[in-house]
Amino acid sequence: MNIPPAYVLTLSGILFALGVIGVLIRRNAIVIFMSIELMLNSANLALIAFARTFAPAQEALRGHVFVFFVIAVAASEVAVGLALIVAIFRSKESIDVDEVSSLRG
Amino acid sequence: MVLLEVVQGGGFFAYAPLIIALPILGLITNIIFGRRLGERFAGIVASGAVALAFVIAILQFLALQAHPEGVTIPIAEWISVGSLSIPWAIKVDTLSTTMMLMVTGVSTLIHIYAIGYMHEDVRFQGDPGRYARFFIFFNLFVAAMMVLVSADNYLMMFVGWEGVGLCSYLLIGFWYEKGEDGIGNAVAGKKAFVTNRIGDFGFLIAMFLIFGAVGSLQFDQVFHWVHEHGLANVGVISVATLFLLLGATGKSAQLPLFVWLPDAMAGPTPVSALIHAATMVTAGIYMIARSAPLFEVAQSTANLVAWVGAVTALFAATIAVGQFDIKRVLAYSTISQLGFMMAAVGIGAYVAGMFHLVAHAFFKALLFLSAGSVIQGVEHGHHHIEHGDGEPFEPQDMRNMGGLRSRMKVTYWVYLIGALALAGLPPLAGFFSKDEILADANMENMGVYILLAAAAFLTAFYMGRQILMVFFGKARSEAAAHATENPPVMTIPLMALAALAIFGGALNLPGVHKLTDWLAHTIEHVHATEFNVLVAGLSVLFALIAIGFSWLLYGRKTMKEGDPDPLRKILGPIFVGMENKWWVDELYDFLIIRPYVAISWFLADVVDWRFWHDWFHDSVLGSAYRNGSRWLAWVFDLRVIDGIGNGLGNITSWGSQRLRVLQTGYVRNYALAVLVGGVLVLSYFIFG
Amino acid sequence: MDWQDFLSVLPFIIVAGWATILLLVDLWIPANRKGITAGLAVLGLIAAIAAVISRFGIEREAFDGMIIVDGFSSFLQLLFLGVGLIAIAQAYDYLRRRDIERGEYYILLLYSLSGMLLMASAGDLIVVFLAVELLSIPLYVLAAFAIPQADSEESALKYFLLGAFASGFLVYGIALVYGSTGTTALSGMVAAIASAETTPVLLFIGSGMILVGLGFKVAAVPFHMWTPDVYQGAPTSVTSFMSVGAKAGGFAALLRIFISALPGAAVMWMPLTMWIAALTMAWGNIAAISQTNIKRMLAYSSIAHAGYIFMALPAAATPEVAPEAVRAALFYLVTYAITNLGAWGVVLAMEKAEGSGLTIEDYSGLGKKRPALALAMALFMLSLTGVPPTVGFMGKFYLFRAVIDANLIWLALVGVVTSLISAYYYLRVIVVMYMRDGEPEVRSEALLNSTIILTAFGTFFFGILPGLLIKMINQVGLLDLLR
Amino acid sequence: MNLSFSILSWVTFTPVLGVLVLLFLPKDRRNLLRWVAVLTSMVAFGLSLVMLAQFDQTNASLQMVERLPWFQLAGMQIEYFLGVDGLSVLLVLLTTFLTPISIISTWSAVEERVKEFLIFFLLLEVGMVGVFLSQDIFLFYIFWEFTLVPMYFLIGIWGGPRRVYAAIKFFLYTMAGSILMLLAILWLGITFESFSVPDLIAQGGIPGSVQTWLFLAFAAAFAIKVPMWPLHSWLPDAHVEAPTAGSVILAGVLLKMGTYGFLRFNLPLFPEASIRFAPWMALLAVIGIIYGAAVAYAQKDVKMLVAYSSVSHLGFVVLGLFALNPLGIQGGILQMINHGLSTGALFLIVGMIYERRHTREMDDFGGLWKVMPIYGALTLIVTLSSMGLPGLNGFVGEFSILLGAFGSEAIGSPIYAGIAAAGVIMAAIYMLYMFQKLFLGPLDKDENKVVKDINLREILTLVPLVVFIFWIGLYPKPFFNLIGPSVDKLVALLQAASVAVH
Amino acid sequence: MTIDLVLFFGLALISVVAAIAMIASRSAVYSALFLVLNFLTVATLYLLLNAAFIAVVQITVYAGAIMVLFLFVIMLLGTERESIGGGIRWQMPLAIVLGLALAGELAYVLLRTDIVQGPMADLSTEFGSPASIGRVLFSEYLVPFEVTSILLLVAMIGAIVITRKQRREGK
Repeated sequence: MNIPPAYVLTLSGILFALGVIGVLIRRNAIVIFMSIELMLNSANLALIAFARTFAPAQEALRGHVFVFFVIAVAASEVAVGLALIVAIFRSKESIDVDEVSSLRG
Repeated sequence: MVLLEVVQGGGFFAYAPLIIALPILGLITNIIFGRRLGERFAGIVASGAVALAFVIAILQFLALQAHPEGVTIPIAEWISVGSLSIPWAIKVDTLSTTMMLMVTGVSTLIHIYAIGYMHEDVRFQGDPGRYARFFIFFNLFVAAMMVLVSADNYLMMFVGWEGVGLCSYLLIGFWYEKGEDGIGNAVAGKKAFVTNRIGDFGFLIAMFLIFGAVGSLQFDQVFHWVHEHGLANVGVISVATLFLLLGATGKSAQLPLFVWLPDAMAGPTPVSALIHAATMVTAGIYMIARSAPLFEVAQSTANLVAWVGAVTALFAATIAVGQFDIKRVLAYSTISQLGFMMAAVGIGAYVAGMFHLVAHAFFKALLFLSAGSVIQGVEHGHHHIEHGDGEPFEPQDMRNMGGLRSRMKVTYWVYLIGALALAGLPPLAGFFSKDEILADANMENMGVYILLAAAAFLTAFYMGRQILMVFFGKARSEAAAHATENPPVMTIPLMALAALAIFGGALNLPGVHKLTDWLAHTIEHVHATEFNVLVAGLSVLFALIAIGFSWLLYGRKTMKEGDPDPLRKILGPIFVGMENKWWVDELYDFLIIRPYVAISWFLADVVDWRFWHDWFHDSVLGSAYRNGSRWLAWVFDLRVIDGIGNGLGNITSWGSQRLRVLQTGYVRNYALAVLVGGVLVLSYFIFG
Repeated sequence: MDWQDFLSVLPFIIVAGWATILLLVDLWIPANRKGITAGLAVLGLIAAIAAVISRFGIEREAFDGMIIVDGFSSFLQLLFLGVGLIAIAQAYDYLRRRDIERGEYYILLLYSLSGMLLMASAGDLIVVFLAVELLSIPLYVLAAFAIPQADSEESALKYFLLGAFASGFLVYGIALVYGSTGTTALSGMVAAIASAETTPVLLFIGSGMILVGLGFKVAAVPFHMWTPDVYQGAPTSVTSFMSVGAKAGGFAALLRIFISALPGAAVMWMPLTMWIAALTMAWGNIAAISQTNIKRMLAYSSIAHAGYIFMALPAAATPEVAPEAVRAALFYLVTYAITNLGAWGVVLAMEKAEGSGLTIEDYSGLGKKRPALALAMALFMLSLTGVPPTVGFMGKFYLFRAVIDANLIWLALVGVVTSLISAYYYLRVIVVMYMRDGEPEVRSEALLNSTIILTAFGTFFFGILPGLLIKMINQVGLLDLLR
Repeated sequence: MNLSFSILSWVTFTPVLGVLVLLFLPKDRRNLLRWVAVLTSMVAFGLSLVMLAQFDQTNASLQMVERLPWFQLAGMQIEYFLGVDGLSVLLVLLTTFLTPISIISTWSAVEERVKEFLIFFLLLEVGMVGVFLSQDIFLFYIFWEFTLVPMYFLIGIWGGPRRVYAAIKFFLYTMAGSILMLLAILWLGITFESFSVPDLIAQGGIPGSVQTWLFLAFAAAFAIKVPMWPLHSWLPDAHVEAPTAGSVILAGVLLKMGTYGFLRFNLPLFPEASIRFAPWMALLAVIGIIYGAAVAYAQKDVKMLVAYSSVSHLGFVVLGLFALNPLGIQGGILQMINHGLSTGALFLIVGMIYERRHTREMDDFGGLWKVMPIYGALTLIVTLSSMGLPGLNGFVGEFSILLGAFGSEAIGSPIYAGIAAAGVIMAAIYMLYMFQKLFLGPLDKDENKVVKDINLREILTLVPLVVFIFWIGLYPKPFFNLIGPSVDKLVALLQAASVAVH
Repeated sequence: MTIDLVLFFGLALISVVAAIAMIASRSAVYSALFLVLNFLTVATLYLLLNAAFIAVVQITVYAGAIMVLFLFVIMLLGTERESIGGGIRWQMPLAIVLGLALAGELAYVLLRTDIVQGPMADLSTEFGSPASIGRVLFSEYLVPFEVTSILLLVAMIGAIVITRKQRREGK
């Protein structure tokens, strides 16, 4: 593919912002979490795009490797996060984050 | 022969410090043993200490015969800071020795008198335990007075100056639980002290000015400087002397600061006699006489001094005419006589002033002590009849007296001598001293002379009135009818003082001028005043006419119990004014009720000292001060200043509450905050 | 890659490896004797400390620049390991009391510590990112350790969601920095920036987003809002550990990245960090005033202290001041760690089994009941306020010195004014302890007490003789990248 | 170790030894605790007398110097640097003198938590002596701030009903000032790479505009501590709520730390700024004098009255210091001592009556002299001393100050001194008012009729103060001799700067 | 060139729409599915950007494993519908405005960056292949790689700790 990487980057920026918006406007903890995944994903896209511009220099592979690590981190976050959500659901019977707001002030 | 050698060699000078030390020793002895060893002991120790001081004074006198130029006896260095160097040192010269002799002499007599008087007084007042304390204060006073007169510099003089003020305060409030509302005496004492402090403020400023100009406060150095540079520095000297005058008006109860003295009569009678008639109040005169070189240069101030004295003399005399309290009459008389002295030193007649000062000490002390004798006689009478216990009785009110001539013979005679001396009848002391002032005034300043002559006329009148009301006619109360004469311990000092009042004029008899020559060793430019037959004759004539008037009003037809004062009919509203001390108290009330008016009036008239002074104390120190400080304390300080401090605290905790509201507990809000931060950070990087 | 490289990460290997071993060992330890696990964990930490000390003074890069070993990292690692020791001691009794004692607690704590250790010697943004996650994920779990208690759940969920959210920013920031400089290695970035082969705007907003991500970790305003809720809800022993460890970890990364890798962009981030520092100090201190729960109060206090440490960043933007600014920050981190751990220790002692005893009012009468404990708490409060002769004062002094040296007098002014404000709420604790009557129930447990004594002693000792600590900080040749 | 070598350290830290002993004593043996504390403070006093004996009063510079490197911070050497000179020697003595007296005064007043009270008190002494002896600004600051802590506890635990408010206010106000000073100290340290006061003075050369800021920053701390109008509002609260001994030390010593600070730091370090600010400082001082006196008069509570009188009195001290001539400064230093003695005594006096009647409202008293003659007489002397009666200590100081201020070139106008002198009148008004309200008038309240006169212990606390009241009043030469050379040195420095300014 | 552009815009459109749909969908299941769609399009983009290995990982791990886990949990917990916004009134508008601002800023910067402007050089297919990635992963990136393994272990332990507690509580 041969397009200006700026386009790809812009796409990643938009996706990132959408992820952020998702975190902010959803009350379902799982959806919020998915929005965070979207943010990470958009970062990955940016990394790949950058890596593409630096290619074929060896440094370009850093982008790829990093994406790999980000995915791994995302996976571990998901493991912990979903466990947490499940645990909370068990006691609260809800995964609405707005209902988890007794600590405040 | 040995004695003569010692005198010639000035060896007695070395004893001068004792004149201060002895009274202090006396008071320390009394502090430690006074209460335990009883009244007799306390009285004798105190009197003995003062008597010994008198002996020392005589020794100084003798020593000065051989060395009339005097000496300065250093005791110790006192304050020595930077360019300021002030020693404790005693200056023995003719002027200070005159005062030492007078003060210790009169004090000795009054101390002895007080042994008897206070014995009775502490029983009348119901607290015998306070006997020793009286003598402690009395000794302290003598010591302070000695410091004042023997000082060789202004600052040490100031020590005595405030020291006597303190004693005055303590002794006025000696019966601190008595008086109006139980606190009257204490308030009177405070009033005296505070008023005096206003004068002292003047003294302080004067010292600052003198030090600023001369670089020293030693009399010798200051006067030396005045000789050398005085004419070039008339401005500074004038201002300094003006402030000194303020000091003198405070201590010597002159306009505008005289108001404390009448109230000071709250003290026991020996106090009135010693402090508020004979000695302390003359300190202002002494100070001006001491500062003669300065006033010589500052003629305008000297002029002002003369006028202040003259006006005070007349003003106080008018009030004295309208008083019924036996001591109050004498108090206003004292103010008036001090005015004479002040006028004298103002016109440069220092010797005349000092002469009158000494003579006045004799007869006014005599009058006060006699008045005390009268009061105590009447009190005796009052106690004798017993039944009057419940009803209030004023033993000092002349309207309750009358006919005491027969019951208190000694007192009558000595009182008569004192009164005639005060009235200025020859050949008593008062005649010579007052006449010298009048003669000088006649020469120097006609206006002053006229005022003084009028005052002299009134003096003779109110003394005649007093004698007639107290001793003649019929007793106007049961107490007076049963009055008894006092024991010899009181009457003997009276007789001694009477003798002094009779022969005191010999000090500076016209033509002989002993005192003039004596003081000339210290005060420069003194001149022997020629005896002015016209002036003397006139004053005697006036005095006689005044006494005649008084006889017409009070003697010919004696007052009965409950009779109004005959003068009231004649003078009408003027008498009311005199009686009410020209409405000082009424003005005070007026100002309490309408403080706002008082404050604005104060602001409007602040420049006009002369109009203002009359109720200066009542407005500035009274209502305005009280209200003002209250406002500062409760409104300004607590609300405004504290408010700023607390206000910051409030703002912070208010902010804290607001921030708390932001902490909603919603996780999405927190994320939003992160986003806000993120957007701001990015905006900064992109657009910043 | 040689054996020296492995030595360079030896502390990390020891801690992480030991945690993994313990995971297996723990299976054989009966449920009521988890103290053994704690003890074993301590052994691991001690071994790691020995490892750090043994290579103290060595400066090198390992694994192609992924790992940097220098004074900075060694010093911080020592700090982390010390914090870990105290955290284990504090947890031991607390977990039993709250009936949540599990061997995994110590294991997770070790893992989190390993993340911190890694963070201290990270030489590449990739490592930074992984270290952040490695130190955070165990903390999420630890915060949830008291599940099904509602507070713990809520704390964990908030911490986790927001932490992940912030990670998103961090990753994106790293991506942009990578795009700008073409590398993620810190040394490479310096070179790239120096050779002007960068896209400044990308670099700036990239570093800005990294700032957001790490700012979240250290609880800087406005990324701090999770702190009070999470600190309050998490088990107190976790809070104690995370308030010190996570924050220090975040600062390790911040200092490393901004001061040693991005000094070229200092002009840009200097004003920004300055404002963040000022805002953080102000917000933390002001908001703390109205708190009634001591955990929340200390949470805001920790925000405020993040603000103080943050001042080192703008100060370090001035090149001559940078070394001292970093040292000051390190010193302050130690100060903060000692004092804060002590304060949390007292909170732990005061907390009752059911989790109450946490309002400030509950401290009424402590001065009478347990004078020594109250004295220690008073000392900690004074140290947090910055009153001599406590170590807190020395820390502030050192920091303000750097700030003034960088001519940021107004920032120093904000610092002192806010510490004045902080006096108000710290003093309130003292007031309550000494000047109100009450009958507080207090735990007295040997390990916990010893941590309190130790920290109190440290607070006082380093307040009187800070020279030892300063000497140590001066000795660690700082940040080889700076040279 | 040679005792004379480290005499200053001994003076400073002897109380710590007492604290250590106290720590190991049981807390219910109150009298034992008290004795230990009193003896410790007596020993400290004794050691300070040893210091006095070794003091060479002809020497203007620092003496008995102890100077050890403490630690180094970013190139700034911080030293443990103690030294004494004429500016501080009397204040050290005042501190060690007042401490045992204060402790004795608490014998029956403090019954609760005696052990802690005494510990805090001794720690306070350490701080105060340290403040007066430190010659390293950093060390000074440590001691300066440290004094806050024990005082805070003394007010907050053993104080009156609003003690907490007062304690916090005290802490915050003083800290507010001192943190600004901290910044200035840092600036000095960074710029000159030294914290040693003598070195900084010798180095000089701070540019004028910078001096202005530094002066203000230091002045903020000191002016609050003094306290100068309008920063005084913490003082009445602190005084009223503090326990008697606390008030004594607060008025007697702590406030002096402010004026001492001006003397030790502002004047020599920022001479040009001092000269520039002198008229303004004098103005504030004069306002303080008048204001304090006016406000004092309107008080109903004796302690409030005495507290406000401190505002007035310390106004005199500041006025004297900023006269910037030997007269004013020496007078100012002496007046610090005087105020310590007389106001300290006044607070003791108030404490004694409070212990008997548990009220300080002046309206509740009256005529006490009758039942308490010894107490009355001693009070009278102290009252008179406080209002500056010549022959007693207050006058000597006030006179020197006023005379110095009157002719001061730096202040520039005699008006200030003139107005300040009017404050002398006002002092008479409120002090006599107080005396009258307490001791004069009829003894008309039944509670007052059964009040007992002060006992031997109480007399013993007052008599030493009275002795000094007379001594300084009648023969202050020895005291001035101690101060003189150091002040002359300071003035010489200021004069050099004055040449530079003009 | 133009085909590339068309292809790109097509994919971009799909991914953006999928993202929007994900955050806008009321049902968590739909959200998850839209996210999978998004991941798939992004994976396609990876392929087009010469990141074959990553593309595969994206599909298997992300779109496959992780999203399945999500779906699994959603199913487990039940798919109750949720209204968007709610709770706090100003949250949603503010979030959208700020989110768009963020998007705008990112776009503004990324579109303007000159280094990555213009078309890219052609690459050998070797670049980004599993082999090349694997080589660096086990040499240069050994430490991060091992850390990742620890991370996953920790996550596992964490998940167990969090949920096992539940079981003990249940018994």
